[in-house]
Formats: sequence, structure tokens, C-alpha cells
Amino acid sequence: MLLMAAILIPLVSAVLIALAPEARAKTIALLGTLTQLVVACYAATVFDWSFSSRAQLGMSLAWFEGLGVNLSLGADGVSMVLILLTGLLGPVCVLASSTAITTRVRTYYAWLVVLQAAMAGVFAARDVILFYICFEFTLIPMFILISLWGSTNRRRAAIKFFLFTFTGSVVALAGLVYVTWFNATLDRASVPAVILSQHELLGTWTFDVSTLITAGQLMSAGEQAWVLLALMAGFAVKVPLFPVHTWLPLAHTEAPTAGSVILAGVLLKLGTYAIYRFALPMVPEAVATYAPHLSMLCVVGIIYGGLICWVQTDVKKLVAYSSVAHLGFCMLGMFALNNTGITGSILYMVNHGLSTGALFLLIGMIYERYHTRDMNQLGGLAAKMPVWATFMVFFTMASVGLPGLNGFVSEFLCLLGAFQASSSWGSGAWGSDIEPVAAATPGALGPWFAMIAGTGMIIAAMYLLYMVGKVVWGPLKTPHGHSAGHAEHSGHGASHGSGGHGTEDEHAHGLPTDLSGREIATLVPLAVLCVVLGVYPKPLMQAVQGSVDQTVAVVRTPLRSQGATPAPARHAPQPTNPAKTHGEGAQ
Amino acid sequence: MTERLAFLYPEIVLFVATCVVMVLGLSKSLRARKSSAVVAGLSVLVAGFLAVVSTPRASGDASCPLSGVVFSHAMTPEMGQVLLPELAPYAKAVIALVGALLLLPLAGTVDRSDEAKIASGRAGFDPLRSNRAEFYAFYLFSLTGLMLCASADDLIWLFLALELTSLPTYIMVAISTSRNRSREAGVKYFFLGALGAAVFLYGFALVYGGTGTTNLNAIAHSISTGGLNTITLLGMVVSILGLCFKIAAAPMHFYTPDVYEGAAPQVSGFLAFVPKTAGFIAILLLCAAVGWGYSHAESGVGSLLHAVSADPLVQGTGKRLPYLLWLMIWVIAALTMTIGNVLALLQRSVKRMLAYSSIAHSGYMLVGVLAGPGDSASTSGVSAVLFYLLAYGVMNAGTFAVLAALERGTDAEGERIEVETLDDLRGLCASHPLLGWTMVVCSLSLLGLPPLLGFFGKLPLFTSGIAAGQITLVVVLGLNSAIAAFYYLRLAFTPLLESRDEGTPAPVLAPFRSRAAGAVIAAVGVLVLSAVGGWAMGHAFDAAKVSGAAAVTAEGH
Amino acid sequence: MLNLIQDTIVHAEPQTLGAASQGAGHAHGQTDWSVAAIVALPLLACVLTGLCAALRVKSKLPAWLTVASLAGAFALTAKTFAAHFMGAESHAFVVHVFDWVTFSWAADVHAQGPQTNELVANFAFYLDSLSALWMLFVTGLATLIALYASEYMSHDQGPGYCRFFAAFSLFVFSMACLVMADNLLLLYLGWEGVGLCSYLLIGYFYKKPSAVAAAKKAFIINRIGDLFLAMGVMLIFVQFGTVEYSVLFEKAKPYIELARAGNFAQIPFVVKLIPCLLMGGAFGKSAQLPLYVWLPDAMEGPTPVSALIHAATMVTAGVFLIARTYPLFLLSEVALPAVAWVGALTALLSATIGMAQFDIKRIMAYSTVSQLGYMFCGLAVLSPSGGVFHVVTHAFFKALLFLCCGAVMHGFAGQLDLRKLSGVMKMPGWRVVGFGMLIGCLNLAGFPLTAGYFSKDMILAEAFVTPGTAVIGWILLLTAGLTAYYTFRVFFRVFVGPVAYEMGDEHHGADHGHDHEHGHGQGHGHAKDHGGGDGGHHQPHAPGWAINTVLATLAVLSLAATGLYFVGGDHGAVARLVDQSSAGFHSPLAHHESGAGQAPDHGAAAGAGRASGHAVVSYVPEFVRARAHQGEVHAGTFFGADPHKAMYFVSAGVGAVGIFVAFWLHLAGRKTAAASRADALLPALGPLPGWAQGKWYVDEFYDFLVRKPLWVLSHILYLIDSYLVDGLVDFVGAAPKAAGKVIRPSQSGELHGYALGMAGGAVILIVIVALVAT
Amino acid sequence: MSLMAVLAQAGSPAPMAASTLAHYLLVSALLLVIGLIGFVTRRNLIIMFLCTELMFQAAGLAAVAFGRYHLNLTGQTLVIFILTVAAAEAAMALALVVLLFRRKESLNAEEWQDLKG
Repeated sequence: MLLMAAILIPLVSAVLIALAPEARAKTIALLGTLTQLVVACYAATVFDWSFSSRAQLGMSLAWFEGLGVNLSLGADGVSMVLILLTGLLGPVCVLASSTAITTRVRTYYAWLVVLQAAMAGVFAARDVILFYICFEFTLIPMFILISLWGSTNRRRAAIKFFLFTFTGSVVALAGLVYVTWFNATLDRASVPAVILSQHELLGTWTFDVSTLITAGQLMSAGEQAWVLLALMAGFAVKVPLFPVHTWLPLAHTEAPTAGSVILAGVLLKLGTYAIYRFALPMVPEAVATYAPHLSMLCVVGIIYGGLICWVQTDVKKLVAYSSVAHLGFCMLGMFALNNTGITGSILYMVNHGLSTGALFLLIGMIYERYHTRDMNQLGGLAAKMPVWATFMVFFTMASVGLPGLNGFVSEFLCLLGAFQASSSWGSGAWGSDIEPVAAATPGALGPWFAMIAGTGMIIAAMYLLYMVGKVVWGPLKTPHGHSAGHAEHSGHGASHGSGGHGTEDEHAHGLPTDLSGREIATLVPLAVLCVVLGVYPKPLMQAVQGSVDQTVAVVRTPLRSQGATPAPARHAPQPTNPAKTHGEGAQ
Repeated sequence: MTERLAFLYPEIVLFVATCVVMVLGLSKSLRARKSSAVVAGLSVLVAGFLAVVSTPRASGDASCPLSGVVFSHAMTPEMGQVLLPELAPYAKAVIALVGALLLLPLAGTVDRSDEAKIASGRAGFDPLRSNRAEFYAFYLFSLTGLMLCASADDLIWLFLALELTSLPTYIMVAISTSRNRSREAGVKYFFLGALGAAVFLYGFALVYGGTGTTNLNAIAHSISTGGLNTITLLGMVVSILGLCFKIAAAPMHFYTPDVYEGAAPQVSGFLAFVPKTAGFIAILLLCAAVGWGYSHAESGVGSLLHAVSADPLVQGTGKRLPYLLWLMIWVIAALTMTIGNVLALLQRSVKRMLAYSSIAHSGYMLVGVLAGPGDSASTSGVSAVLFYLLAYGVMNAGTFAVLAALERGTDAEGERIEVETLDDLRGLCASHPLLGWTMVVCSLSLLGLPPLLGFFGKLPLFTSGIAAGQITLVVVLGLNSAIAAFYYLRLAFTPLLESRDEGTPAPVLAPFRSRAAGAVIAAVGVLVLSAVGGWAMGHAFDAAKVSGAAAVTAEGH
Repeated sequence: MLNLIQDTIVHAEPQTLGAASQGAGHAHGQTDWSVAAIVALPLLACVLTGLCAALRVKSKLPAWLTVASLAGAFALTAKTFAAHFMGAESHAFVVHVFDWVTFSWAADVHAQGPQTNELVANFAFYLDSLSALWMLFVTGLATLIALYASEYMSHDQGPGYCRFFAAFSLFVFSMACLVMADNLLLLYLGWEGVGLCSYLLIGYFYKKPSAVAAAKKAFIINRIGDLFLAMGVMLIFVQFGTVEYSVLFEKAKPYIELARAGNFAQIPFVVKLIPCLLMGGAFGKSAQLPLYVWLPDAMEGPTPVSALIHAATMVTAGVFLIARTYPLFLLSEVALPAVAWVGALTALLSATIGMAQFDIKRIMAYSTVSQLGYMFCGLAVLSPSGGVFHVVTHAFFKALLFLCCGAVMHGFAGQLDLRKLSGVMKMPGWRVVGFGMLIGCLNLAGFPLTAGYFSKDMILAEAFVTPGTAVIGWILLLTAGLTAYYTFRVFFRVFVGPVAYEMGDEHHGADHGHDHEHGHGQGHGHAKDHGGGDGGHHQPHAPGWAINTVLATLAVLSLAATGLYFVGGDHGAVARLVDQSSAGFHSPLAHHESGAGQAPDHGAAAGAGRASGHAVVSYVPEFVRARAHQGEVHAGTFFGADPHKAMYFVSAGVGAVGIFVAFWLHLAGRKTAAASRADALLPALGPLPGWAQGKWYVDEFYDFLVRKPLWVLSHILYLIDSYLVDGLVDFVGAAPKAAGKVIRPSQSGELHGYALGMAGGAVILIVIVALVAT
Repeated sequence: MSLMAVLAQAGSPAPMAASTLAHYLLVSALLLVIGLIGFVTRRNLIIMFLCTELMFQAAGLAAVAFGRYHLNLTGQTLVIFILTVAAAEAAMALALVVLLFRRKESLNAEEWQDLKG
């Protein structure tokens, strides 16, 4: 029920916002998202973290019974963590929008909270179709946020965002349905009794996630490859991996600040989460086979995205492309298919959400003041906005992956995972024939992947410091034509900033020269989390550990290789049995 | 024999109502004239109710608790077609519900100026000039034909039912507005319709020639026992090609955009549902007569097309139409959805866009036809088609009703100006929130966006297609949904996101409340069915029971 | 952050560093708190100064907070040192504070052989003689320099002041993590942390584009090294299943045995790769070839920063890393030779550049690079104690030199050009600075009996002792001469000779004490030239008490450091400390039998081991073993003499020559600040001085070779992304519309066309289907 | 498969020679094609309508021939209904043509192509 509440509360507040007067919209949205956060936090306390691989807090309601579609919710450790991230970014985004959004306020906040609900739904869904519904439904609010409150090119960006991701995910749906059908035609007699006892719904028509994951493993290698292709067609776009990333910079650049924050913070994680939740355990053999190819895309994305960042003049575009590079790291860790890599990858999801989300917030604050994101028009803002500059440098460092801040832990683990995952470690190719290498894991990546991806760390420093060097440091430069020297006299700091005419325009939209209390309040939680997760990531790692262990075990030894069922027989599909619900029961 | 009449109570009711309506429409009393629409609507609902409660069921335990209350007959092969034994109650109920929904926006279609003149005293009532009653009569005739399709057990019956469905619509189109465009639409529709009818009629003749009977049960029996001979197969191919006209599938789709654009929107909405439903029921019946029990491995064809169309993963599941028929429908389905969608992309005219989208939706549904029966709602393509007809009927009625409910004043000749292009819909959510949101909801539903009704319509097509091994076609379907997303998004978000240009007047509400009511009811229906559609889908599945061809006993004629 | 202290747990894990120290390393309950506090105090200072910034404190409070906490850290370090490492025996111990990147996972049931299923990298501190020594001078110098900076930075009181001291404290915190880490990952944290602080402090005058660029450059080039370090850490983890030193060295033992036995062929390539990767990290942080280019530019930062970070402490982190992981470096036959060559070439190259510079701070920077090369050579010629001793002495005298330069810069409004300053020592109030400079210069030049003299000699002598490294020795000897020359070039030009000066273009000196924000580096509208001696309204102002105190203390300390050579062991206290640590040949790590205390006595052995003529030094395994066992196999000689003794005289002679040349060229007969006898010599050398002054155009070369191509590539990639990748997407997106346009003519509106389409379509369909079906 | 065999499969006695049936069917097919070609080529609405009538009758002819071949009356029944429907269609067609003629004073189908795209 808690998960249901986490989804329903935003929906209810959306309705309230639609009914309430324009002036109340923000308050209701804030309360709604805060309530969602509180519910998510409460759910996290109820959650039994010692069994984090198990879906908990479950509930199930029949929806389209004939189709086997249920409103079935549940969360394991990874889902819970991401639900918390979603909950956290909700109030932050509402706060961040308060001065930026002045037109159609009700519509804005209503869709914003609807988006929150949909995202929570994705993470909480234990039914493939419910997952898909929420996955797709996120498109609509985002589409509206971009097309109504975006920048000049917003309509094109919104359409591209929608169509690109929609197209991909339709194919992914086909893949998921194929697995469903495979499961339905599975001959229960050919499945070992142990597995059957755990997954009662094997061999019936069901969209239950854990059943399908088990069934998927029984597919032949060829089938798995096709299904993987279909899944990646949908999820890689969302991540986005290298060749299918082009919607992202556009969408980021055009989206309003809160949209960008959510886009970077949670929406991209839908793709990585989906790959973790479905691709990895459902088609483990195919993933193991194609991990090097997919990782190659990640590595290309890291370097390619990073280098492109370096030549941007639009700050927001720079950060947007940096997401391509960062998510490359995240996916590289995922495709390392070992504990370090996948743990790092999941941590990366959270950390990227925090640090890049915060960077978008910061850029939004600048945009609100100067109405430009052009690095050639902005410079040396440290002189004028020291608080902003402090945060900017801080989050840049988090994004660069400075140890002690959150980005490092995940980036290091992702790289370490890739580094470890080489089949040649034990084979003597590396000369390690004296005794087995201690922490090598089977895989097809290896040091070269890590090394080349690691250059991404250097490139990240290059482009992010380039940005900081241009915008934060250097002689003061602001648009609206006042020269650096001029501004230096008028804007000598926040304390007496109202004197010069450099501040007139700021007064026009009621913003102080430096950050307001509200703006600081949006950043502080993120900053605190960046430090906490950088210094003490252990709880987070423990939270996802059970789930990751399970996934790794599946990838290492998929069911089919366990000898019991060399080739499961098929039979005519079983009729749906709606009476049965899930193996993992409600609490 | 009287038991057999139980099948036809709904049609009888409709026919009686038709007569009553025609008479009422000639009354001098305005109230009597106005009551004709009410009578029409009520009769449709009563017919639907009767269909549910009085239709004899093949299985005693039909899922509707009311069934068998009025007449508790068990169905026998002599009584009706047993290929889709449970089809009639569901299909007729859907026809009645959607038909009633489609009636709401028809208000004032043909009699508006006349009635206005009478009301203003500029003219007296002239029975010769009054065509209101005829219009509702045509509407009822058409629905009668449609319901007859659902209970057809004979090719001749089917032919007559199809013609009864279509002929009135030709006139409805031609007289729906007094503009030349409607005349043009009428003539195109009529002439091409006659051509199409000739084609499927010829196909029927061939099927008869091949099997020696026109009774569908007997045909099925003949095919299952004697095999599918070439003439029968050719007859089936030609019949289905001809029926493609009814469902607006390629290559018989050409008329669709012109006719939908030329007709008044409420009539276009009618066209998008009624002939399409008739066509699909007919196609399903023909396919059921042939049966889905063929395996393609036997056909031994290794041509390129086979390589393209056969899915890479599943071979020879032995659950398909005969190869030739399968291949033709496969190609038609793929072509239809693609052509419909890519041409819809180019449109600015809303009605034309919806016409092309209607073509595309036929393509989607053909996937269900290919998939054939299954043992659950998720694997039965027939059930998917039947449910999709309901879903499409409701959401489609919503979009057209919005168009019908709006107008942009009248032109120099006193003819009202319709909402034509997307630009006319700008800012609709602001000026007419209910209609605007109806447009948003129905368009997104047509797009198949989860969790709206359209998605749950498409999902069984997806699942049944994959279960039948039609993975390539399902992917084509998916990609087409994505193409379609482009124009549906425009349709959904032009009212919501765009704001009206300065100086262009907002469209005003047509002075017929029922039109807007129809739109809103449709939107509510979409939302409600999105939540509880599982119930309707259960009935669709019950209706989709296909008796194996072998189960049909020979009783001949 | 204060939880850090509260969470402190006594981690009484027996240290298994070797047979000798087995069971001896139990943590001492008393010290654990204080060890954690060594790290925590600077962090506390950082937070507090940050608070000062938030509260807009404009006094010197941040400085005092910093000085106090650093002094506290120093006191605690000293206490720890005294308690544990003063005796002949020292025992390493670990203080566990809290878990960091520590997690385990389900074991892989299918794996064969020993599998590691946990990654342990805690906030835990490993204290042995090496880290204690390092912390001692880091915290000590930091305290002094913070005190110095309290005056030096006083023109910037306000947010900038807070920023400075926050970063300063953060630096000490990071350095403490780096040095005291008990695992490589925490070392990496410190490693990058000091990099960050370096970045922030170099870019302290952030309005100056050159400072921003220098900061960026420092960070990025360091990152290149960091990548190698990270790869090294990963390789260590993969190979040994741990990143904790204590476990690591234990696991590496079999390989060390192999190396000792000369069986390099049996050591896996992976293991040999480890030191090569770690080396890359060290070269980045310690500004060695090819990654040294950032350090000279780093002089854009305030001088105290240059003194502490870019001379005394941070840049020696590379030396520390190698010393810390010294056993691993013995596993590869190429690792130490590579270090040696890189160190020697760097020393020589940067010395030649230093000779041709005019900016005194830059000269000191190049000298730092050069001396770092010395330290690496010390490590590489199997004299880690020499290398570390040089680190310690260098820390003091180089800090002193920088602070003196800083005092000059402070007093002369940023003037650093040695052609525009002369006779500073004779000016009133500059005596302390002058003497400080003199002492520093003597140390750097290796003047006999100074600390620098002894530490340099240790390295030089070992270079000749160790077989095959004589070439390195000669290079270093030449460098020693050059060093003496350029060092005294500065001294003779700036501090003695006729009194003449020209003020710099920064007016913070005159505005001293003014409430003025961000004074540095900006052209504040003042004309560039203020005339020669008169200085307009600017007069040079002599340093105040804080600066003088610090300079005097440092001068005394750098002289006193000489004493380290004479107390506590044959090669001094430092050598003993190093030997007791992981870097020592006599540490329990390096061999089984305890050989503590005694330095090897390399008699005049036959010169047979001299691998002269070899471009690449190859280590004779027996020699390594001999070093550990006091054997006398193939020790090298210096023209038949014991290098240790010969070097006392040779290096003194070389130094003296350098000083004399400097005297003759730059002081004798010099009448003005600018002109000197050297100018007359320049044309004779052809283009060489110009090239040296242009830093051999290495920066330009890198720019041309790496940055420019990368920049062009990035633009090309962006074009590809915009037009090819995205173009493809747009193309696919446009395809349906295009297809629609192609078939749109079929909807001609003509009845006949439609009929034809229907009929034709039907016929074509039937024909196709029939063809396929038959 | 020969036509003969085809019809034999249908289980009917064959008092009418299969070749005779083939002739009928050929004529019927010709009628259909002629109707189709006429429909496509002619521009006069009435003639176009007559062409569709021709196609209807082609079906009718085939039905009668088959009915004779199968020796049952279904074919003739079908023809009766075809004629009826054709009559109804003719009525509608004429009405529509008149309606159109009133508007444009022309029976040319090409007058009516405003709707396109």
C-alpha cells in the first residue's frame, strides 16, 4: 500500500492542483511531492533491507484480467533506492520552478507531479505491462513540460524526445511480450520442481516480473539475442547509449530547469533501471555474449560525449552531453556483469541524478538571471555570485568524480568492474599463470575497456573545468552589455549589489544578485547527499547488494546452464489464471 | 424456426423502430419530429439489450447473467452460424452502445436549416422536403444491417447485410451537408462501394462454387473435410479483397480520406465505425470458415517474401490461415497501417487525418485476424479484434463528436463552417475545456498511449500476434504506432498547448447539446474502459470462441 | 564531519607485515583518537573557515583558526611520532575510523581458486615510520606557512581570505589522508583531494585568466597521472584482491621472493605492470617528465601555496607513493630504471630551463621539478632513504626559498623579475629575508655541511654504488652544478649587489590592510610602469613579524635538518625511519631476517658490476639481495673510490663551481639591476638560451601534439553528432513523411484513379500472392 | 490442379461437364473484367454505374453456373438477391446522379475531384 500511496499521492495532488486556484498550485505541488517523499522514506524504513533482493511492500490488484495485466507493485533494494531518489527530486524541482514558471502555473505543477507518480510507478511496478505503462506515460508530462515551458526550439525537442523514446520502447514491448508468450508456452513438466515451486506462474500467461525473468532464462541463445535486441532498442534510447543519444542534448537544452533536472535525475535512470531489471536477468546469456559490444558503445559514448562537451558554448548543452558520457560509465559498469560493476552502476544512477540534477539547477538559476546560457557571454560569476559559484564548483567536482564526493565511488566501481571482467585474467594471457588472480571475474571486458573509459575521467575534467573556468572564474562578464570593468565596480559582491545598473534586470524578476534562500534550500539537500554518499556510501551499497548478488548469480549461471533443462519443451499456452497472484506476497 | 427468430429480435426491433421513425418524421408537430431521434436511440439500446439477453447461446453458461432470461434456447447449427457461436450478443451489444454514442452527434445534421426556417416562420413544414426522419431511418437501417452481419450464417445473408449496412451510408454522406464536397464524397463512396461490393460478391460466388453451399457452417464443414480447393481459396481471396473496401484497407482504401473529409464529421465518425465493423465481422466469419489450423511448413515456400514475413524465431506453429490467405492478409495489414499512417502525417485537415488513421487502425486489427483464435484474451486475435472494435468505436466517436460539436460560424450561403484544420483547434482546452480534453484523451487513446483504452486495445493485438508467431508484423505494428504518434500528438496537443492566434475567432459550440454530450460521454467511456475494460475484454473473449471447423456438423442446404 | 572522530573504533588488528613485527602492531588505545584527530583537525578548520565565509567574517579569524588547528595536528603528530617511532624499533599500526567503500558480495560458486568477494577500503589510517615522518613535516610546515599566509594574504581579508584558508586546511586534510591512508583507495582520495586544493589555490586569483588556465592545466595533467594510479590500484585489486597495504604486502610476498631470487621471468606480467602504472600517477603528481608542465604554471597561485603545496608537500606525494609501495617496484626489472631515467632527465631538463628564467618564482618552480627528479632518482637507485631524506630537507629549504621570494613579491608589489630587483638585503627590514634566502640557496646548491648537501650526496653516492646507474649519477652531478648556478644567480642578482628596484604592477602592497576584495592580478587601471627606484606612491614594504618569524624558524629548521643525518643511525634518523617502513630494505617486508639498524658497508669492491654503456639500467638481483643482507656484491665505485666518501668532495666541488660561476657572471662588477656579465655571454651560446627560456617549447609541443588535435577532433565529432548521427535520426524520422509524399499522388481525388488503384492493387496483390504461393 | 479435380473434390456429382462450367466461368470473368475496365475508362457517371452492374451480373452468372453445376438452387437464390440489390443500387445511383447533375450540369465524373491529398 505504501508504494501505491507513493504513486497515488502525486496523482491526487495533480487533481487538486487542477481544481485549486492558480496561486495555490505551487503550495499543493510542494506538499504533494513532500508527502510522496515522506511516504517513500517511511516505506524505506518499513522495508526489510536484509532481504533487499526480494520484492517487498507488494500488493496486487487485477486490472485487465483476461490479458493477465495486474496492478502489481513491489520494490526490491534497487527499486527502493530509486524511488527515494525520485521522491527527493520532486520537492527540489517544485522549489526550483517557483520563479522560473510564471505562465500556466497550474498546468505546470499538475504535470510535474503526474510525472513524479509515473516515475515512482516505473520503479515500483512488478508487472511488465504496468512497468511499460508508467515507462511510457512519463513521456506525456515531459513532453508537455518541454513544449510549454521550454526554450526557443522546444516543440522540435519535445517531438523528438517523444518519438525517439516511444519508437524504441514499442519494440521493447514486443520483446517483453515475446518472453511472456514464451513463458505461456513453457512446458511445466520440463522445468525443475525447485524452480516451479518458487515461480508458480511459470508456464501460464502472466506479466509477473519475477516469473518472466525466470522464464526468459530458459530461452534459447538465439531467442535471447533477439529479445535483448528488442529490449535494448527501447531502453538504450532512454539511457541513452551512444548512437541513439541525440534526443537528449536537444531535450535538455530546451527543457525548463525542473524538466532538465528530472530528465537527468530520474528519467534517464528509467532506461538503466529497465536494463538492470529486465535485460540482465531475463536474457543473461545474450547479455553475457553481447556485453563487449554494448560496452564498446558505452566507451565510445564516454569519449565521444566528453569530447563534444568540450567544444560546447551552451552550458546546458555541455551538461547534457556530459550525461551521455556519464551514463556511458554507468552502463559500462552494468555490462561488466560483476558485483563491483553493477553496484557501481546503480550507485551511479543515484549519484548522477544528484550531481547532474544540481548542475542543471545551477544553470537554471543563471538562466533566470541573465537569460542566456552562452559561455561566451558569461564569465567570472564568482565575483558577483560567490554562493552560486561555490555550489557550482562543488557540484562540478562531484560530477568530475572527485573522491570524497559521491561521483567517485560509483565511477571507480564501474571502472573497477569493467577492469575485473576479463576472461583473459585466468588464462595466462596476462601472465598470471602462477596462481589465480584474486578478484578477476568472468567477462569479456577487461583493462583496456577500463583504461579507455578511464580517459573519460580526464576528458570530464577537461570539459567541466573548461566550463567552470569560463563561467565561474575569469574576469566578470555578464550579458546586457556591461563590460567587465564596469560590472566590477557596480557588482562588488552581494552585500552592496543594488547600487550599479548591473542589477536592474535582476530586480525585474525579483531575484537577488546571488542565490536566494529558496534557491539555496533546493541545493543544500543535494549537496549534503553528495558528501554523505561520497564519504559513507556503505548503506547504499548494502541496500542494493542483495539484489545485485542475485542478478550476478543469474548472469553467471543462468537456469538453462544448470543442466536440468537443456531445452524446455513447449506446449500450447495455458489459459491465464487470474486467481493466482504473485509468489512474492504482499506484506 | 421461431427459436431462430430469437437471433433476430434486435434487428426486428430496429426495423420496427425504423418504420416508426420514418412516420414520426413526417409529423407536423415539432415534438413528434424531435422524438424520432429519441426513438431511434432507444430502439438501438433496446436492440442491444435484447441481443444480450435473448440471443441463444451455444454454451448454456454464457457469461452475462441476464442471458437466457428472456429466451433460454440453446443454439444448434440449424439455428445459426456456429463458427463464431458467441459472436452475436457481444457484437450487437457493442454495435448498440457505439451506435447510440454515434447517434448523439448526428443531431441536426440534415434538418438544421429547414428546422431553422420553420422555427423562424420563413417556411412552413413540408413533408416532402423534410429529410430528418429519412436520415435517422438510414442510420437505423445501417445499424440493422450491421447487426444482421453479426448473426449471419449464410453468404447470401452476409451479402444482404453488408449491402444494407452500406447503402444507407452512401446517402447519409451525400446529404450530410449541402456543400458540393458532400456530394462528391457521396458519389465517390457510392461508385467505389459498388465496385467493392461487386468484388466481394464475385468472391462469394466463387466460394459457393468451390463448396457447393452458401451456408457458412456447411462451407466450414466442406473445407475441413474436403480440404480447401483452389476455387474456394480464390473465392476467399477475392471476398476478403472486396471486404477490404468496407474496412478501408489497402488497396481498397482510396475513398476513405475523400469521403471522410467531404461528409459532415458526425457522419464520418459513423463511417469509421459501422462499415468497418461489418467488414471485420464478415472477414472473421470467412476466416473462421477456412480455419486457422494450417501449418506453413507444409507450403514449402522459401521465397523472399516468406523470409521477410516469417518471424525469425518461431517456425511452423501450425496455427495459421492457409498460407496464401495468410500472406495476403499479412501484406494488406502491413501496407494498410503504413499507408494510413504516413499519409496521415501530411494532413492539416483533422477529418482527413482521422480518415487515414482509420485506415491505419484497420491494418492493426488485421493483425488480430491473422493471429486467429486463442485460448485466452491475450492470445486470441479474434478477441483482440472484437475488443478493438469497441475501443476504436468509442475513442473514434469522441474525436469526431468534438469536431461535430464545434463550428466556426456560417459562410455567405448560410452553410455552417466546420472545424477544418488543426489550427482551428488551437487553444480548445482553454475555450472549451471539456471538448478540448475530450480531444486530448481520445487522440492519446488512438495513439495507444498507456494507460488509455487504445493501449489496451493494441496490447492484445500485440500479444496475440506474437503468440501466433507474427513477430515481424507486430514490430511493424509497433513502429507504425510510433509513426502515428507524430500526428496524434499534434491532434492531442494542439488544443492543449497551442494558443489561438490573435484575431482568429474561437470556434463556437454548435447549437446541439447532444453533440458535445456525445463527445464527453466518449471521453468518459475511454477513461472508464481504461480502468475496467478487463470486463469488456472478458466478453470479447467469450464472443471470440471459434468452434473448430471439424466441429461443424454437416447439415447442408 | 565530526562523526569522523566519534566513530573512531580501535581497530586492534594484528599487523602481519612480516615475521619480525608479527603481533607487535597492536593499536594503542590512547593514540587512536589523536591519530584520527590529526586528520580531523584540518577538516574542522576547513569547515570553520567555510562558516567564516558564510558569516562574512572580515578579520584574521580564519587564519588563526587554521594555524591553531594545524598546530594542534602537528602536536598530535609529534606526540604519536614520539610515542611510536622514536625508538630503534617501530611498529606500524592501523587506526580504523569508519567504513568507506567497503562491501562484500556473494561468492561465485563456479570460480576456481581463491576468490575475493569483498572490497575493503576504509577510512582507516596506517601509521608507520614513513607516514609519521611525512606527517610530521607536512603538518609542521603547514602550520608555519599558515602563519606566514596570515600576513601575506591579509590584503584579501574577507571572503577571499576565508576561501584561502579553507582550501589550505582542506589541503592538509587531503594530504593527511594521502599519507596516512591504510589503503590505496583512501590514498587516491587524498591524491585527488590535494589536486582539488591545488586547483582551487592556483586559481585563487580567479579573475586572472592566466591563473584560471594554470589551475585547469594542473588539474587536468594531474588527472592523467591519476588515471594511471587508478589503473594501478585496480590492477592491484584484481591481482591481490585487496587495496589495503598490510594485506597487499603480505600477498605480494611470494613475488618479492621471486624477484629477490632473480626469477623475474616467473613473475607474471600483470604484477610487473603494477609499478609501471603507479609510476604514472607519481609522475603526474610530482611533476616529472612528461607531465611536469603544470608545476611552473602553478606559480600563479599565492606564494604560501607555492611553498607548501607546490614545493614542500603535495608534489612529493609521488615520492611517497613509490616509497610506500616500494616492494612492488622491486617486482619489475624495468620499473625502477624507468623511474631513474625519468627522474634524471627531468632534473636536468628543468635545471636548464631554470637557468634561463628571469621570474624568481618560476626559477624556484623549475628547481622544485629538478629536485623532485633527484628524489625519484634516489628511490630508483635503491636508496629510498636518500630520496626521502631529500624530500625532508627539500621541504624545509624550498619552503624557505619560496617564502622569501614571496616576501619579496609581497614587498615589491608583485615584482618577480630578477632584472628589476637588486640588493634587497641591504634595504632596511629585509635582513631576515636575505639571510633566509641565503640559507635556502646554500641548501639548494648543496653547499657543504648543509642539509641539502647531505641528502643530495646520499643520492649521488648511491647512484654510483648501484650497478648500472652510473650514467644517472653523472647526470645528477651535472644537474647539481647547474642547480648551484641558477640558485645563486637569483641570490646574487636580487639580494646582493647595488640597491635598485622597480615596483610590480600589483598595488596590494600599498593597499595593505585595506578592506579590498580580490586585489590580485587585475589591471586596476594603474599604469604598468611606476618608474624605477622611486616607485611612485608605492614603496617597498618590509615583511612584518609573522613573515619574519616564519622565515627565521624555517631557516633554522633547514639548517637543523642537517642534524638528521647525524643522529639515529648510520645514515641518519630519516634513513632509519625509512628502513623501518615498507620502503626500507631492512624493513621486515624486504627480507626474512631482521637486519635493522645497520647500514650496508660497501667497501671498495671490484667494478665488475658496472653496467656502463647500458642505456637501460638493469638491476642485478643479487645486488638487491646484497643490499638487504649487507653483502658486497658488485658494488659500483667512483673512479675506484667508495662513492659515499668521494661524493662528499665531488659534489661540494661541483656546487662550488656553480656558485662561483654565478658570482662571476651575476654579481662581480654588476652596477645595475638589469645588466650583468651574463648578458654578454648569451650570443655566444646561439639560440640555446632562448630555447631554454622558452622552456624548450614543451608546452607548445604538447599543445600542438595533443591539445590542438583533440580540439579539432572534438569539433569534428560535434559536427558528426549534429549532422551524421542526429542527421540519421532525423532522416529516419523524416522517412515516413517522405514516404507519405511519395504515395500522396495516389490520392488524386479522381474517381477513376481510385478505381484503377483498387483494381490494380487487388490484381497485383493476387498475382504476387499467387506467384509466391506456387 | 485441374478444374475437374477441383470440382470433384467439392463432392458434387457432375452432370454438367466441367468444361462447360469453365466456359460459363470464363464468360463471367470476362464480364467482370469488362465491367472493371469500363468503370476505369469511362467518364460518364451513368455508364460507370452500368459497369458496376455488369460486374454484379458477372457474379450472378457465375452463381447460376455453379448452382447448375452443384445441382442446387442456392446459386439461383443468390442471383435473385443480387438482382434485388442491384435494383436498389440503381435507384440510389440515379438519385445521386440527378443530385450531382443539378449541381454541375454535367455527368462527367472528372468534375468531382476537389477532395484529394
